[in-house]
Amino acid sequence: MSSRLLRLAAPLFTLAMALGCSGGGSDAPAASDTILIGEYGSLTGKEATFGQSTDNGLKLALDEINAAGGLNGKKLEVRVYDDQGKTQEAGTAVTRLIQDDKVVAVIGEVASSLSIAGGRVAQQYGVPMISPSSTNAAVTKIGDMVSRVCFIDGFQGYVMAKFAHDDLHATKIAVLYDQASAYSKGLQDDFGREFTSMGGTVFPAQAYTGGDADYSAQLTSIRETAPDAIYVPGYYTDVGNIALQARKLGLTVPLLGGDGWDSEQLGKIAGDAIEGSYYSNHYSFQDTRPEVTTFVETYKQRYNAVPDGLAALGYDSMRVLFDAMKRAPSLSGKDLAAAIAATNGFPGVTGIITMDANRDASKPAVIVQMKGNQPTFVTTVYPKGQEPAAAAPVDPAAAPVDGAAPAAAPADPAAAPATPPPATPAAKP
Amino acid sequence: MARESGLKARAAALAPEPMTVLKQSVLPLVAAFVIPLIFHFGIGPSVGAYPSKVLLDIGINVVLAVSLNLVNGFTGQFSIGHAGFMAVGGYTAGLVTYYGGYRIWGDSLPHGGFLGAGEMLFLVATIAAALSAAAFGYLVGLPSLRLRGDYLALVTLGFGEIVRVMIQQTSDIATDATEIAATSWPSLLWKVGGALGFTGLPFYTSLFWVWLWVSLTVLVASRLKTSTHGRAFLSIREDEIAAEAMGIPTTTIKVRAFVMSAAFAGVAGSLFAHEVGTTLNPGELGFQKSFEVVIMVVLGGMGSVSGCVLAAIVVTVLPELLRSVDEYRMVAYALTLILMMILRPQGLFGLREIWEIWPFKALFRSEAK
Amino acid sequence: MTKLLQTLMDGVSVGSLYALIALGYTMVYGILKFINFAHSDIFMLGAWVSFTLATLMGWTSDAPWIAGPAVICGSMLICGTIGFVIERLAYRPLRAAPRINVLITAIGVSLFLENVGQLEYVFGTRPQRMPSLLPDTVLASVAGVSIRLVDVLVIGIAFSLMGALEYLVFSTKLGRAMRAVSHDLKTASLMGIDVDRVISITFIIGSSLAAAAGFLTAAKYPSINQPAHSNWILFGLKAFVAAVVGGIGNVRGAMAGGLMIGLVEMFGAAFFSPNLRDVYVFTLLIVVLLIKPDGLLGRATVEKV
Amino acid sequence: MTGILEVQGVSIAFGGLKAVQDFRLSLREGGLQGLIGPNGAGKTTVFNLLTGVYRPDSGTVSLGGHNLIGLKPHQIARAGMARTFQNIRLFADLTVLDNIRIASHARTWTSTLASVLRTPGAIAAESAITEHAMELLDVLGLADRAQETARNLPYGDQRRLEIARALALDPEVLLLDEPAAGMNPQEKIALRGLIRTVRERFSLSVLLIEHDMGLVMDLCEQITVLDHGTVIADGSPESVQGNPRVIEAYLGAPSAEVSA
Amino acid sequence: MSTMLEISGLHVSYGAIQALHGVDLKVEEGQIVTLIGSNGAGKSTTLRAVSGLLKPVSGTITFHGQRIDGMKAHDIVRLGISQAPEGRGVFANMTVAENLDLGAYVRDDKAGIASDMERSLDLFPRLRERLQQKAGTLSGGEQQMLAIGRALLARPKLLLLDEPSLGLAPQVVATIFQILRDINKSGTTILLVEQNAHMALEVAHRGYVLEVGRVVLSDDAKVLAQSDEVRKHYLGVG
Repeated sequence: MSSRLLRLAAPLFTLAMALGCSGGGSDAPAASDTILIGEYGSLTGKEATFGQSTDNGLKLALDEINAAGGLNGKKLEVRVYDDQGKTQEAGTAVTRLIQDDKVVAVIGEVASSLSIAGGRVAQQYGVPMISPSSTNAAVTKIGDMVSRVCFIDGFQGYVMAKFAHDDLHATKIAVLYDQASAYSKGLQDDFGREFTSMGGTVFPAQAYTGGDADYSAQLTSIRETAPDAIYVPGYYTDVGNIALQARKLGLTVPLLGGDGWDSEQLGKIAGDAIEGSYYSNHYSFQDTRPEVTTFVETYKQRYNAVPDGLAALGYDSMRVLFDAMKRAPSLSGKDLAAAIAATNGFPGVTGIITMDANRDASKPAVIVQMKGNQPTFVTTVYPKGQEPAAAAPVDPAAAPVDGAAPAAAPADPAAAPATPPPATPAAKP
Repeated sequence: MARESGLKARAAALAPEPMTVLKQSVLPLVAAFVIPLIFHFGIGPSVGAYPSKVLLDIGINVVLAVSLNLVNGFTGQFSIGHAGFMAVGGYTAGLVTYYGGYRIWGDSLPHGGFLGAGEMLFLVATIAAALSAAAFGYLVGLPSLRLRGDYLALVTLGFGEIVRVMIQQTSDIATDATEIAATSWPSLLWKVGGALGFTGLPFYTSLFWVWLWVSLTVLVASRLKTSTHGRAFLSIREDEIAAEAMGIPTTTIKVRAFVMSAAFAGVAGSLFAHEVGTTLNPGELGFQKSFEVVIMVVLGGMGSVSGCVLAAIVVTVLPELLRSVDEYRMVAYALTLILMMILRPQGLFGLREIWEIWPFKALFRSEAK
Repeated sequence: MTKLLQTLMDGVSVGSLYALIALGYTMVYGILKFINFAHSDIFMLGAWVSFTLATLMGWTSDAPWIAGPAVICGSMLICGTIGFVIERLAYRPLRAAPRINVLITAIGVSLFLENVGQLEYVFGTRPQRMPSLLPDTVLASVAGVSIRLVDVLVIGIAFSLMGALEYLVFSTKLGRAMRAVSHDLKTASLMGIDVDRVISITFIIGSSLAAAAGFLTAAKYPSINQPAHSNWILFGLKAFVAAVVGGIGNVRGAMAGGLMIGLVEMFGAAFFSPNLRDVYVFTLLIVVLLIKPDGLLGRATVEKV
Repeated sequence: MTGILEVQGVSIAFGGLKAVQDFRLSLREGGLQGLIGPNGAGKTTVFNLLTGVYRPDSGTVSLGGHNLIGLKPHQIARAGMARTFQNIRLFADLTVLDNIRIASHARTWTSTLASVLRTPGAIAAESAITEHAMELLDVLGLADRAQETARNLPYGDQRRLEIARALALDPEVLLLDEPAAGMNPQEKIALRGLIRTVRERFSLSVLLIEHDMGLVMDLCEQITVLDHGTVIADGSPESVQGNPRVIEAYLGAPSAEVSA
Repeated sequence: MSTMLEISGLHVSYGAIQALHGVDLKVEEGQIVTLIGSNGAGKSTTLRAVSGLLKPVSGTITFHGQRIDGMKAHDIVRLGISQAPEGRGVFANMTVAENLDLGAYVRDDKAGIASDMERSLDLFPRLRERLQQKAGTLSGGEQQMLAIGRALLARPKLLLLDEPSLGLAPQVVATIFQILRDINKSGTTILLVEQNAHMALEVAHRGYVLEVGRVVLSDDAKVLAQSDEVRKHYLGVG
């Protein structure tokens, strides 16, 4: 018996050695003329669409960086592993990237639980990780190696609460969130807290599970409360059906959402049903800042699609990383992480990125409104206490909108691009 | 009323030699502790972190597969809710190490080194995980007294889904030491993170602990299989009616199989929860995870302990090896599965063990009786 | 009152979709005695094939009236063929193998369909909008509940298909053959029934019903999830629960079970908590099985000693 | 006189069909009794009633004076009644040895924990079980097949293995359901000797269902004849053989209607 | 008179267990041939092999000179061999009428089916009264009648019957055997498996005695009926 166990253990040992060796071989070329960066994401599985958008944006940035000569003549290379949306796979992928491929930094994930799984590995091995789009506060609390180029749920909840209160003059808001998504739950909590503190009423939240097709029970309950607006902090994959069913049930008030709405598909899917609804986002593709226009242009050329927020964040995370690599005294984990944390005023597509003490990107958010199936820029909301002296004027056509008549604003896509003012603050402190 | 069978008297005359006891009983137990030490201090450091991580994943999957084999392979019942027990165990253990850690040390970081105070807490947590999962195993095992085959499967699947949805309903974890100290245990039970998962659990899962539990699970399963109790399990799988007629209390044994299987799934849950690079979250412990374990058992051969071990290794390593083909790897995996079922329906080993099969028989000859 | 009526209507319309899918499960189980996990994926394919057909034909907006019938028929035809091929290639070689093997094969087929469907040049990973091929006008308004044509059509088509199946199974020669095969394969073959052919036909019918359910689901909920979304499987599993609750192998039981699951889910969500939908369904399953292990309309089977 | 197995007024109906009606039987301690009757007469149903697979609608069954009604099959087995099955029910994927050792489980006393820990007691118990099993295999002439998978045994060996397995329960009463079915004449002769030996050696009482009349008439001291679920004759082989009702039940009445 | 069915050297196994060890038998057109023997002798196995439910390991089965071993069961029915299986095998959840219809599954001639249906119902008037009843609710004898009636609806050239007397009361058995004789007279060849040797040999033209998968005796039925060996075999007398 005992020797059986031992004999079974022997092949395992061999296997482990084999894995070790196969990994060991692959980093040899990277050491010489290229710098290897790791990426992990959900390229398959139910959240594949998010992982793929991020990957597209990241690859675009990578090619631009390499076309411009790379880092001191060394080309950058990204090695990407799929995690299927599973934390165990994410942990393994990051371990492999760091320990086997010897990447200098890791970029990933969208879903917060996956960023936490990977982030804790990165922290353990002292390799910096940038999450492009995980907005849950817990992500960067892992430690000094982990940062992100997006704002956090708390801020986004505040942004939409403020917009609903100040601009929409809403007083009673219903909430419908995805209970299977930490992101959605987080936004729901933060929005509720902020909006209540502003004196508004938030009805008890209704929940769904991501992927559900039928929302009629929740929407029927919501209809009974006659809210001024409905906050739906979920992913666009679900929001389409929610909007369509809400309208069928006679709920005409605007829907409000977060960056999870941002996709070209939302307008295609929800059409008229989403017309006039608002969501907060990292950027607007109609922004006239040069960073944005070039990005949108090249992205369209390459992928034949309008980049969504995740693509923009993927793009920005790569560029923030590269920026830090240029500034860092060395590419050691410690130096690079410090350089990333010191990012200040970086002109990203998704706004001017400055890392705060928690290594969360502190930057304004935009509010966009769905008009003619396109997200149309409405206003910029700054973090508390960072409002520029002269806040950008609010587009008179889009706001204020009364909850009772949401679709009153004419939806003329041709007129839309001209209206948005630059999101860039005139002067940066 | 039955007459004296004479087995007892016979046994009295057959008291084993001390050497036999040493060889059959003590040495394997010693090996069960030595092997994890070898993994921890020998193999782990020499192969590096990534293979070590894969070895951790393999170990956890081995515990899952071998334990499910107790129900699906040995007893011939059909459970596809193993992830549910894993979740129950993982969350129980997490509660102990996380909030326990806060109560004891004021934080949730790992404390003490190898076999230090923290790891002892982890041991307690893992045992608690086994017990709570076993309790659920008993609850789910009860319907098996009335249900057969696919109905039982569906009930276990339903159980797993119910567990998953209930965990989603829980609220955020508490992260503040003073708040935690002030909160009663019953209300802490509900603060396990909901959909985000139970984040921030200390990383106690090491090669030592994983392979210790692998050794123990394999030891228990293989000793069971070669003992009168395990044969009672097998008899139910073979022919329930004949088993009853031979005096096997089939209902009791089925429940026992469920309880034992769930307990080890709970252990696997605890190991999973405290592993570097995982987050214990409900989304991941749904029916897909259960299917994955069932696949390991069927691939390895229903009832074959070593087959399950091998299948768990293959199923864990294969996707890693296929990483280069990314989006096609699951397609390839699915095709492999279908072809395997058609071409080798009994799994790798059927009911037999690796050392009972021809090319390996010679290798293990010294063990043959 | 409004809420009650609204919930009732939602329950019936979701329930009729469950019932359509449950029929495929129950027919296959009745004959081959295994849970065809891949059936959920045929349901998924039904929706995606419908979407693809409509897009290929350019029926994205202002589709002619023929578009709806054409797409549903096309989708049923294609998915029926896929069902046929799956049975032929993956299940038939395992006719004599233990059922667990067939079950694992079914899981394999399910994984295969999902992951192939997810490939960029097949269906991709983004959700898509199903063009509205069924007219969506408000027919009437009863106590604040608007009755929409699309819902009426969904329920109507589902029930007509179930009616057609009921007729087929109980009033035609083929149906008699199907019932004979589900009673006993060998005796059926002694009647001169080509058992393999009947099984093929069963798969074709079951798969086309699932395809119809896929189309109707997409018509009712136009944002269709990407192929590998676990919700497809979950929806299918709940349909299987419906089949079991109704009494597996029983066509009428599947319909009754489907409606029951739909109503329980919707009433639970509307009047108790929407968070626990799946819990209601699986709790109902456990309760029904413990009280009546063969389902509500099922027959007890006694093992011969 | 009361026998080791006493059955009185046992009846059972399946969905209105009266399968067994008012069945009675008294098996003397150490006796060898036959239960015969044409196919479908309800003989196997009687075995299922005695072993607790079915619960009778009415009647009493007692073994050594203890009531068996309401006990589960495994309890009845432990109480001392072992059986074989008409359509062989071996643990087909297990070895011959394991088939027998499983039946000894009912007589073992070690706990699961002791088994897993492999305590000296558990090791001794396992040795005892194995030794006992090997002895039985020896008696049944299967010792050299101990490590073979039961499924791969020839038919006659499978039948004998079933008997060996039943003996491993250390029963007081052994119920044999058509042990000679499918055996060739030589095997049948051997079986005849075997049943006698086994009865002596393990001091058993045997109740035997068998179609081979030669075997039954030769072996049994007492025969009960069942037709359509009721006892139509009961007595010594000679009296049963001469009973016209039995001949009719068996060979069918050479009636006038048919020859017409 | 020509040979309708010829079996030679038939070996059949269930897994490791060999059930038939080289069975040879012939059925002449127009006859009733009976196959008798004790339980487990291989009678039913022989019928199942003829019907195509079992695939022989070796040996041949020819029907009107055509090899049918290895053919699919449903194709064999189309050739004109139908079987009333052991245990009747009625479809319990279907009505008597539906069961009978299934018997005619291979046929398309509506008129022919209707007249054969009448014929079956004339043979078994009890079935006529119960046409709309579920077959599972019939008594054993009625189920046997249904099984035979159903097999007849295929208008077989060769009818295979597996223990039609099983578990039936003597009067019912007598009725059924009388009907078998009628069926045979109207031109259907019958291969009858029976345990009720007396009865079987009384109606049959020829008989085969099977023992442990082998034919041990075969002769004219009348000769066998008088044979001491058969008597000994069945009652253990003499």
